[in-house]
Amino acid sequence: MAIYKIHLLVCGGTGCRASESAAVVESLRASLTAAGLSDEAQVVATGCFGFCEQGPIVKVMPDNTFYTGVTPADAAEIVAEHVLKGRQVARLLYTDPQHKTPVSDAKQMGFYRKQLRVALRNCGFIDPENIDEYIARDGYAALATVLSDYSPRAAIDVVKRSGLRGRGGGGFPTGLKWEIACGRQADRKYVVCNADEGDPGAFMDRSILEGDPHSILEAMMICGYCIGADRGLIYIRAEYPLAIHRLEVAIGQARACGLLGADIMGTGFDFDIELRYGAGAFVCGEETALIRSMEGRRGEPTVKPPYPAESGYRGQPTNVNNVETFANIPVIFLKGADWFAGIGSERSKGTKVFALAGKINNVGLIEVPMGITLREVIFEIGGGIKDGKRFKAVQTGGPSGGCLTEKHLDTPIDFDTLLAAGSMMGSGGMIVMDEDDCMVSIAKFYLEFTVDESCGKCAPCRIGNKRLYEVLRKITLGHGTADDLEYMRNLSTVIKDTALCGLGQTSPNPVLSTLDNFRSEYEAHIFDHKCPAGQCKALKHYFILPEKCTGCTACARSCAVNAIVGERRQAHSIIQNKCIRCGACIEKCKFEAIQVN
Amino acid sequence: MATVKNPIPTNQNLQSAINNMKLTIDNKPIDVAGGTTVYEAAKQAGIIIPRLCYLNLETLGIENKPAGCRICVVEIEGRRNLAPSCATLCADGMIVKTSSPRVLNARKTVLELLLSDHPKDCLICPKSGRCELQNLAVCLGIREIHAVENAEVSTYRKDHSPSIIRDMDKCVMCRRCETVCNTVQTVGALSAVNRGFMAVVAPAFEQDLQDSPCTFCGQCVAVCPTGALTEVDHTSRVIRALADPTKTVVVQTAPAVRAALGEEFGMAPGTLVTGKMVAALRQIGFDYVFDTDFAADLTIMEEGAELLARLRRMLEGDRKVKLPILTSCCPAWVNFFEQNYPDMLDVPSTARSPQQMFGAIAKTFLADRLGVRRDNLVVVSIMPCLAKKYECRRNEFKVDGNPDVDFALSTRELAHLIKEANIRFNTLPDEDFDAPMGESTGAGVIFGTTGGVIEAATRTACELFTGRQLERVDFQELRGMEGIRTASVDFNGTPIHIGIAHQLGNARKLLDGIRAGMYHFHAIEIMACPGGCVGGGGQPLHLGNADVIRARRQALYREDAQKPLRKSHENPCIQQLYSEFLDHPLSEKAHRLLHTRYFDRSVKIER
Amino acid sequence: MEKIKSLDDLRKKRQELESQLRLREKSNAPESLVQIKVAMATCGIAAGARAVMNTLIERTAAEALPVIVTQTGCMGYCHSEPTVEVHLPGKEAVVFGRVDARKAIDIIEKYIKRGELLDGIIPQNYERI
Amino acid sequence: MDSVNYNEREAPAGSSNGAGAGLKACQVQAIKNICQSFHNDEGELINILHKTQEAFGYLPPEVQAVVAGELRIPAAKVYGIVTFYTFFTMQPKGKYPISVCLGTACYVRGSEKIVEALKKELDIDIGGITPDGKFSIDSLRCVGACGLAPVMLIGDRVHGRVDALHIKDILAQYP
Repeated sequence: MAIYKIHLLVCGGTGCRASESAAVVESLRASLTAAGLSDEAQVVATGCFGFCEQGPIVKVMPDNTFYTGVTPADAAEIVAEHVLKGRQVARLLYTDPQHKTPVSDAKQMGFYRKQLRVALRNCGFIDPENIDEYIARDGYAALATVLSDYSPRAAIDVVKRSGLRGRGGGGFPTGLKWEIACGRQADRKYVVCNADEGDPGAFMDRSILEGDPHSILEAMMICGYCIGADRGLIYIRAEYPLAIHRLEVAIGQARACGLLGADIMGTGFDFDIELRYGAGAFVCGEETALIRSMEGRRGEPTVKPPYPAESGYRGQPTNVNNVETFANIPVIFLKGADWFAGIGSERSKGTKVFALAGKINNVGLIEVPMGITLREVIFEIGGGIKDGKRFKAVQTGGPSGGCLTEKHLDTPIDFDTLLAAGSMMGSGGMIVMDEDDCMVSIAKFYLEFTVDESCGKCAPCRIGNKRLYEVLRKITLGHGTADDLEYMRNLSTVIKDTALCGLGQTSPNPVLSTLDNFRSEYEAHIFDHKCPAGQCKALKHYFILPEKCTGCTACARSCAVNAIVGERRQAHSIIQNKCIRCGACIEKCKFEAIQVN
Repeated sequence: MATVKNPIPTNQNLQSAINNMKLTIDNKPIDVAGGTTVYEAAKQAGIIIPRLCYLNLETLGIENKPAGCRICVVEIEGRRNLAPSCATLCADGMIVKTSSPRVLNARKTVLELLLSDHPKDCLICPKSGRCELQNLAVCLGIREIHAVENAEVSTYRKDHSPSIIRDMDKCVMCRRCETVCNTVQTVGALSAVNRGFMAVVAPAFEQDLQDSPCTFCGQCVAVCPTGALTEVDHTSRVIRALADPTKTVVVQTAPAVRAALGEEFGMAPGTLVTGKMVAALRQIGFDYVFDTDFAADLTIMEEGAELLARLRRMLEGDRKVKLPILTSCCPAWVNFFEQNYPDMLDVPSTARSPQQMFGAIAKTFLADRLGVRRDNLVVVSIMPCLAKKYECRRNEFKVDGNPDVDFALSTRELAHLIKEANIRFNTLPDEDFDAPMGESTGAGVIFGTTGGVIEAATRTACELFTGRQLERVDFQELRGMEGIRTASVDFNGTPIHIGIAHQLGNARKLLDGIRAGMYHFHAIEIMACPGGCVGGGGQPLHLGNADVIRARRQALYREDAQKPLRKSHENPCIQQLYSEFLDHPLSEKAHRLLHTRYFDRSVKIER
Repeated sequence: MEKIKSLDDLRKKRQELESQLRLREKSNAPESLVQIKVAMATCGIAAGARAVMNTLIERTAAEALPVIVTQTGCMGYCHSEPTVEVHLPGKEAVVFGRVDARKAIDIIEKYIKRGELLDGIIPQNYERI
Repeated sequence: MDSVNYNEREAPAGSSNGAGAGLKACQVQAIKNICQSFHNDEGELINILHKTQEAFGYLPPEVQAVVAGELRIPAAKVYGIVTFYTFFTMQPKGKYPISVCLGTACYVRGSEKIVEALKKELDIDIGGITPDGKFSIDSLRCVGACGLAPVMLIGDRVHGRVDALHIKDILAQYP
């Protein structure tokens, strides 16, 4: 077996694949072969490095060189310079946005310095389509340990002691959940992995499945052993073709190795896993809706109790955990419950993966210890706000969460503190907003999402969210009234109090948190008919400064609705009720005579 | 853990589900059996919690509780959110508040939301006055709905079928119709479709009900809380016919109607109002008031003859004879087998239903006697059924486009007609049906209950088969409310196996059971509705109350017992009809007028 | 694919495969390892740096030493190529000049394993070209 | 009882009841094969619809009716599912289906402007298809390429960092 001196890790996640990383892999391999170096250097397509902003990423090991924005055409130079001569290709190195200096060692990048990769430990490190690499990294060793050294109860105890809480949003203690499912008597039980990640702007689960699918299979098997199940189902979004492919490959390899199927490793433990596809319904992330969807029905949630642990898939006890929760399980057994419990804050143990996006320099996937502050995440890992703008808010928890502001920047983030601040952990979306974002529009955006995704089963969510959305729309059009704020607050409270499932019960959070934190913005829309961020088109007013206008008529000619009038060589003016605020005139005016407010 | 306030039940409190438990509802201590919902517990404590979607279809053993309307929410101490009382089980030590300010505010806000997406045309809504949503709005004192400009109201195409009107603008997504159509009737015409704000219950591809597998049993209409599903109302057209001096208008009343009509006038379920009903119809202006029971006796003559013929061929060793014979009086059942069992169209009796036999005789024999031209004779039927509206429009039952039965009114429509005519129903004197088509036997009366048709047929067939007078007329073994009932009757040493099913779900089970070789029968009676016609889709709403249906059935058996004649073949008017007009059962004329054919109506999808 | 029939099978398989990833594992925490850098500029390659590097890698891998071998560009000691820089944890980096395969083994055996210095060290203040 | 010859009848095959009218025999057979590959299991309905849509491009009523017939479930139920999940469509898609991501990350980076530009350029609405059948526009929620926001998919190809001003040039790449 050849010992490679250099490993070229190329990100093969969806983000980088979208920017043609597959072609980069091919091109690197071709260049190596051409240079006669194919025995010395190995090209590995890995899972996501997290740094999606500047993909495709190529990381050169062992010297940790981090190349960003690599194109297939760059491959030859990387091989000729770096592989052959040991010289870094400076123009491809990541440049620190604050200091404007190239960073030669990935470990020195602000993006990675504060991160702690537990759930993502293998993402961007191993080839997810090669079970050997997983096994080489202690893969399936946790399963082996559990099967040989632990009783199901003892293994559940390890999970309980680790303090792991469900990463899907609610934060229910995982060990307790397993214990309840374990305690049920039934002919058949099921382990379900919830991979129906649907938050707009969140891709934690997808990255784990793409980068480290075996860890999920292993964790599901451990769970199956603990609760007495021999069947596992992964419910995955059909919009994730690459993750589906990687899972299929992983399941195939695990079966071929005898790590899935009957009598696993001669221990008498049987377990097998099937995939079930989602079909585009956010509500199916809710576990009762997910189970109905897996049964081939409309994904409408049902009242709990009964909980899935009592009566789940096909009426049998079912344990549902999300992808990231499962991804933590093998490490907990390898490194111990105490090690895991030593990370994080008092009541939120371990790490959390966030999808950092929005108006931030380093968009990407990050994993940080619980209890880190928003400031560290946004300004150190995220590299601050894009284009030097001012930070305004960060939205966590997706459509179920809320917007946090400057005053929350130094709050340590964990399940409980986020809830106390009027948001929630959710599955880990984190969208950063700057001064140009209108918070009323943001609330409207989330409500529009909820209205689209409501299943329609219960009245408060079906009709209530629609009405909330309509009031928000009314405000952004400048027709809001003082009553509307009062109405929205009551309606939001009632929806939270009465909706059937988690989707409805949390859907007003974006409204309530923006009402709490940005009330003045709402008031500006309602009373002053102004959008402070300048986003709400209906509240923009275009006008011409007569002292600057030369009467060139360029603007009037560009106006599609003839809203600009004026004689040649005389100051023009805009007829407000005709203006459709398209902005065409501003682009044509050479004298900066047209202003907006 | 601070964030987890709704604990997953542990084994301990699951254990307590079996035992009795004590809880407090609105400060009242109450003991309930394990497994009781908060809604039922409150009811036991005398507190009726307002509700909308929840419906306990006791008779059918099915509860509709999607917990979707959120009207019945209550506050339970220690829980983060309000809980739907219909779907929340009691737990020991639970402290419940059903009308705290928090609950009231939530309930009113949710109701206001429901109303904001509901048409406000109550004045002309067919459900006005008996609409559950309207009642709630009254009870909870909704006075205004927060105005949002351009607030969207969900609108759908109105669907007029011959029996049922679907006006889904008025749907509140209680899902009762969906439950009844799928779980109870297994018809599968309706499903929740779309999602979110546009979610609604509809047939596949939002096609018309008429093109769907709908059987028009009307059970969906019977459970709809609002005006979303209503019967096609023909009262105005009947009044117009009555007002037309050129028309002679005759009416026939189905047996089940007399056992339920009184309920619409405040009488106890099961009050027989035959005489008052006849008086009222006459007062409204019908020229002749006849009884469908007469036609029921005629049906027995034809169907009984068919059964006997098939039995005799079987006993003679004919292996091709179609057995079991299936009754064909129930039009929803006919629709059901035409839709679902197109391979078995030659199995059911070819005898028309009593309604249609009546119509055919009225427009021939009677019209002739009265000297009225066919198109000037208007035949109205009063039926406990909505499928009858469809049945009377079938082409097989028309001559030159003129239907044998012009209008089929439901029991509810008749009650309305009586009220419209300002008749004080409760104090009317009893009157008798007109002759000759008003004369009937007890056998005709029990057509209105499950098991009744087959009992009537057995009385006649047994006597004709054995040639001996029956020792007992009451066949208790054929009476009961089980979904599927089986019995054997001794025909002079030959055991005749009989199967009885009511509700189409049970009919499906029975037929599939036969196919699987589980059952072997000579004759099967099937009625689409719970309890038979007494629980029909056109009856006063029973809302799943088994006692109401039981009382109506008992009333019919009571009337049967009181009748001087109890076997169809003893009806002198029937005997006269054969001797003067039809010759004998299964004659060529009888075939033409009293029998029918069935068609493959399995759903076809055309582009 | 070969079946893993027992817990032992898995353990064995892991041991076999571990070396495949050792390079990546090591580069995750280079501070705690002996870091060897081979100058692989044109002059180095011309002077036989590639053979030196191969020897270093094969030898350390075979003995599973906590060593990480990387290549680097020209260190400026063109007169002494091939040059190899060795950085023991907690010590100053040392550069050896005119390294050949035999000397590479000496470096491993003497300097890395036992901490003994050997000939050919290029002083830090030595003139670079 | 041997005279009850009714029992000797075979149950009709689910789709013999006329469902599938308007489809070619081979198309009906293709749907049946898909259903059979999932053992005609009602619980696999969503997987079956995925495969069927993959084969047909969309799920018109006659296709749904055949699936319903094969699985022996009401067509209304199949329709209820098709209309619940946004992934399923009853409308044919264009030769080059365009999907614009309207996830949060793309939204805050201006994906709405892209939708507007596309609508204007192609003169169709979201969910629509151009008269020549070349392009159709849809929106979707997050393909997970948030680093490239705003993102638009044309077929399988991801276009990242899309600028509304360049829509015309991008569309021109598709013959």
